Amino acid sequence: MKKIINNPEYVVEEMLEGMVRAFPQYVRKLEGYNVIVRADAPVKGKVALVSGGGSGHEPSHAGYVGKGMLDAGVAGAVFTSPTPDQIFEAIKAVDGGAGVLLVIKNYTGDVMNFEMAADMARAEGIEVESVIVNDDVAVENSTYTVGRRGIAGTVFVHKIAGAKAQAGGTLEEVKAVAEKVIKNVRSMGMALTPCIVPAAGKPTFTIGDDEMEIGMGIHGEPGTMRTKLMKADEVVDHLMSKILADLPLESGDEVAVMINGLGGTPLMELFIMNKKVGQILDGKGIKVFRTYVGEFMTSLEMAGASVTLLKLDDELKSLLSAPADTPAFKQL
Amino acid sequence: MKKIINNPEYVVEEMLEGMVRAFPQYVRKLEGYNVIVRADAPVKGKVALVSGGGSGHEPSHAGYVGKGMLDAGVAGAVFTSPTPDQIFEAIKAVDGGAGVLLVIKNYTGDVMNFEMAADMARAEGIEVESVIVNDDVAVENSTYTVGRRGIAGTVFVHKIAGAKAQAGGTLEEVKAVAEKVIKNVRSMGMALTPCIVPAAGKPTFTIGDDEMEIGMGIHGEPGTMRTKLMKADEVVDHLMSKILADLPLESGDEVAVMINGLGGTPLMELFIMNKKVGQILDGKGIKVFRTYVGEFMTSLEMAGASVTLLKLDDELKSLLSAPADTPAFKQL
Amino acid sequence: MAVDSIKLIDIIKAIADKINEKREYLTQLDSAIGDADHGINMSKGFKAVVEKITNMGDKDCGTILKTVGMTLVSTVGGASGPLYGTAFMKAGQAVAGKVNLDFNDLISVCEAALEGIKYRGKAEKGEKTIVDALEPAVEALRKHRSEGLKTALQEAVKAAKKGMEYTKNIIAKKGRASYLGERSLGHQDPGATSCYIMLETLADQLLDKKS
Amino acid sequence: MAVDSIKLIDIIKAIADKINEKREYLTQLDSAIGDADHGINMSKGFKAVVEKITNMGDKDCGTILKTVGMTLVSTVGGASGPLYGTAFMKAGQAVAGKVNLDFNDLISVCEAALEGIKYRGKAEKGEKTIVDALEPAVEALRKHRSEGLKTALQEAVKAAKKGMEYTKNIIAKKGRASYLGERSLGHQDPGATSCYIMLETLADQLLDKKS
Ligand SMILES: Nc1ncnc2c1ncn2[C@@H]1O[C@H](COP(=O)(O)OP(=O)(O)O)[C@@H](O)[C@H]1O
Ligand SMILES: Nc1ncnc2c1ncn2[C@@H]1O[C@H](COP(=O)(O)OP(=O)(O)O)[C@@H](O)[C@H]1O
Ligand SMILES: [Mg+2]
Ligand SMILES: [Mg+2]
Ligand SMILES: [Mg+2]
Ligand SMILES: [Mg+2]
Repeated sequence: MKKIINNPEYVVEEMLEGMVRAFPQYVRKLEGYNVIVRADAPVKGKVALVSGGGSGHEPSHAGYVGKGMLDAGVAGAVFTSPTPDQIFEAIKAVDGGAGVLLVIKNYTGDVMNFEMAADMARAEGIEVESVIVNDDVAVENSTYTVGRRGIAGTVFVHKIAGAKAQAGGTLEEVKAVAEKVIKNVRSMGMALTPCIVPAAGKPTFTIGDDEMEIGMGIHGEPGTMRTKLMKADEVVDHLMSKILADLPLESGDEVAVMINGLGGTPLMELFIMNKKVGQILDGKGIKVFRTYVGEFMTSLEMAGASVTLLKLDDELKSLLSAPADTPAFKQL
Repeated sequence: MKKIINNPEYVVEEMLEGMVRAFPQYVRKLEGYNVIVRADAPVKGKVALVSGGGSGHEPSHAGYVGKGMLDAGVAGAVFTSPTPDQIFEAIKAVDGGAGVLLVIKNYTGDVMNFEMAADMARAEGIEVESVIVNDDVAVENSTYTVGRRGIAGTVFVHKIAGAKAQAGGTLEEVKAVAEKVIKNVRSMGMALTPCIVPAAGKPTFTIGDDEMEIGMGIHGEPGTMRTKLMKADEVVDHLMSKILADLPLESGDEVAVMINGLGGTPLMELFIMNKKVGQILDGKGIKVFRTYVGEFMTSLEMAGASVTLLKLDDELKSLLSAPADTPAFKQL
Repeated sequence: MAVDSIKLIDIIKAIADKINEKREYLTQLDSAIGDADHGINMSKGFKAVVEKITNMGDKDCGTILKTVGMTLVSTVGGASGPLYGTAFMKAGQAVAGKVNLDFNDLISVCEAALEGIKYRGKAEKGEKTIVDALEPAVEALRKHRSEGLKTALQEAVKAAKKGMEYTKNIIAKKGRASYLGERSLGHQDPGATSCYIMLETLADQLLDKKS
Repeated sequence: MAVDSIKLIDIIKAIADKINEKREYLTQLDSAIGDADHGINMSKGFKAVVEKITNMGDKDCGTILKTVGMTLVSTVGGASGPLYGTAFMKAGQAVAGKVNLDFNDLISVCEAALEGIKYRGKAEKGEKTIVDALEPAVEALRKHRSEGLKTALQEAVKAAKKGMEYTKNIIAKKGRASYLGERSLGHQDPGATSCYIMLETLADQLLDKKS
């Protein structure tokens, strides 16, 4: 295992210390908890946003704590949902009296832990609502299962609901716009290599030198299909066809695009993917309102990427364009 | 070779198209040249900054084109300096009448190609100055050789000289502050894995599963020493001792810190490195004014990182803190 | 039968030992259809539980069970933390204040645990989860209640085992394994397995030592 | 001797062929002490050169050489592009307007090329660069000028070869190899090698065909 770490047991703690040292103007850590909150938390009268999940997805989620996005990011062990007590502390620390919205990625563990924390907070009289992000079209949707996973599209929920909260929206309004984003966002990913959970010390799966995995999650779970290496254009064609089959878009519609690197893929390749995404959208008369290219929701050092499309209306456009100032997401 | 690309011959062109598609509000491409300029170039009356070099270091340099940083980024073939005609076109496109500063990384090829372009521009009556960045302390400095390489510290030159130009500084003033940054900035890097130049199709060097390379450049050149894998803290100790031996810092001094990922290293590990950097500086009474953690000057998908320290005075602090708005570097 | 607080603590310690013994096995089951951490998660949780309850011999059984639940919830994370955590917390509520548990209390404890898991996880039988082991066990306890502790417990363990084995033949509809769809067929569910292990240990503790 | 534009183009094409033939060899030399691209760079550049000059038979020799230089500069990049590019541009200036080159012109061309390389690269002899092959060659041309074309050229090629081989014994002080310090010892410089190859081809073209 080739990693720049000290002790695999303490990677999360050391990472959070390094993060707080890097960005004291943005964030602080709750003593005794793996919770990062806005340096100025709680913000009086503002709806607070709390998100989180297993670690290993950096800059998600603590990197998005700051003005116009999250109020707290809760960091579980690598690829493991944080426990309710951690989430509960986060809720208490950021509640500014206007209520708290939990942004949860749709994994059984995450959902249960966040819901328990919500119950604990409600028992103390804090108003708490939650939304569940499930943008990954690689997983068949069905009312009989737990449904799709939440992946990179979550960052659009943070951005847009965060902007609404920053603008003074009520808890109900912030939740409503978060749900609008969830309804309109779709993602799908692929990977060239696995990643290594530090505590495990070995790759999450094995894959041939000439193979790739399509429909990857962000926890090293196997994808939905394994194929021979494809060219960038073919990969994007495949991901986009799955996304477009699920997200009804017509000529004249506007979207936001996110090309998200999973950790080990250089920016060069993400831009090459974006070229093809743009060409496909051009061909369908769909307008690109804004594009984000970079690492937003990673899977440790996994080589691979996901494509996310968010269908926009005027409200989403204006909230997406609002300023944000966090360690990992800045917009002027 | 596992890469999300189409044709290794056209990676630079496709990347630039993907970039311009992503950020039309920031940048445009000069037709027929691998040159990215500010969307609003030339900015009348402002000193223009031009940088560039081989591709494969993304987001350097085109990612820093925008308000408060560069006016143009010139992209050579992967790891190969761009040719003078490309640089010359960049100079012509961004000259707003107040002169142009070239920010060159200290490689023989880069220096010669940029100087030839400067000569061509001067012959057309454009005022051109240049500075040469040489922050890599891994390479012994000597007046008898070409001296040190330029690596991640270059981004501080872009930021600070860019802020000076944005604030209306004259060519002489912008050049002077760029040289002040160069005098006060030091970096050193290490790598866990090599990278693969797309056109070559094979790794730039081979390295054992239990080895790391210290003093790496950013072109897959071998480093100054190869060792067994070390813990993050030991690695940082080593890099910092080399940097601090060369950059005279005293208790009470202030620095900016950059922890730069080389492409394949996850943010988690960069934060773990920053923890140790902060501890070392604390121990010496050196104050951290600002920290940047992320991928700023990469080497394709190489796993590894560099540490950069910039000694600050009041002028550098205020210029470093100035807003910037570019695809890859935003500051509010 | 009468289980006092000291005995209850011993039983929980025995469960912790067994879970730790089966750490690799449970993780291996999870690697086939999940994320290869169920054994790690459970043994981490029960290690913390043992530390917490060792000196609680002076507390009532309800408090001890509640402490087990809260400790699991706050140390395990993932899916099994809230599920087993809720199960133990509900179990504790069911026998709140009691310093001795009789056979009927035992049945209440198991019923409450099942209720907790179903409340938290919203799973029904047949979805390849903990419920597939626990619900048949509770049903057996109820059905054989009149035949006494020994028979009832033995039938419960048998039923849990059958349920656990049946999970090989069904597609996961809940939890991480559900992302695999058909590919989850043929693999035994790790959560149903850990549940069976706990019930088996409980029966061993109560029957061997004939308390 | 008299080299007209057609002949000059033939010579340059012969150089291009030779460089392309030695592509792997030059790259391999560069991989030991540089970044493994010298052969790739040079053959890419000369391929473009051949395309540019093939139909320039009606232009004067100065213009042709200048075109070679400008083409190298604008296609090669890296260090060798500006170096060889400047060399050919300076060479073109030295014989501007001439439609025929005599022996003295040839010497001027080589002198100008050396001057161009030294101006651009600021290297002196002994720093493990192109200069180590080219400067001895120019010195030999001057020294043996009175002995006529054949002798002078043969001596120049010999001197270039000696200089190229000498680069194995010295530490690089210029270019990418200088980062290696002592580790550059024992390796022959790729630039000095490509320079020797060009001079040797020039001599072959002029002497074999006795023009
Ligand atoms: N909704 C649910 N109801 C009951 N049990 C569940 C549910 N979801 C998951 N499980 C159980 O949890 C087990 C996995 O636990 P574990 O591996 O510790 O958590 P995670 O899936 O978060 O990694 C599964 O084998 C399954 O038995
Ligand atoms: N300053 C210099 N003067 C003369 N020749 C030089 C100088 N710097 C480098 N060279 C030559 O350039 C050669 C390397 O060329 P090449 O590999 O094409 O460029 P790069 O080093 O940019 O990859 C070296 O072998 C050396 O002979
Ligand atoms: Mg898990
Ligand atoms: Mg090169
Ligand atoms: Mg699991
Ligand atoms: Mg080279």
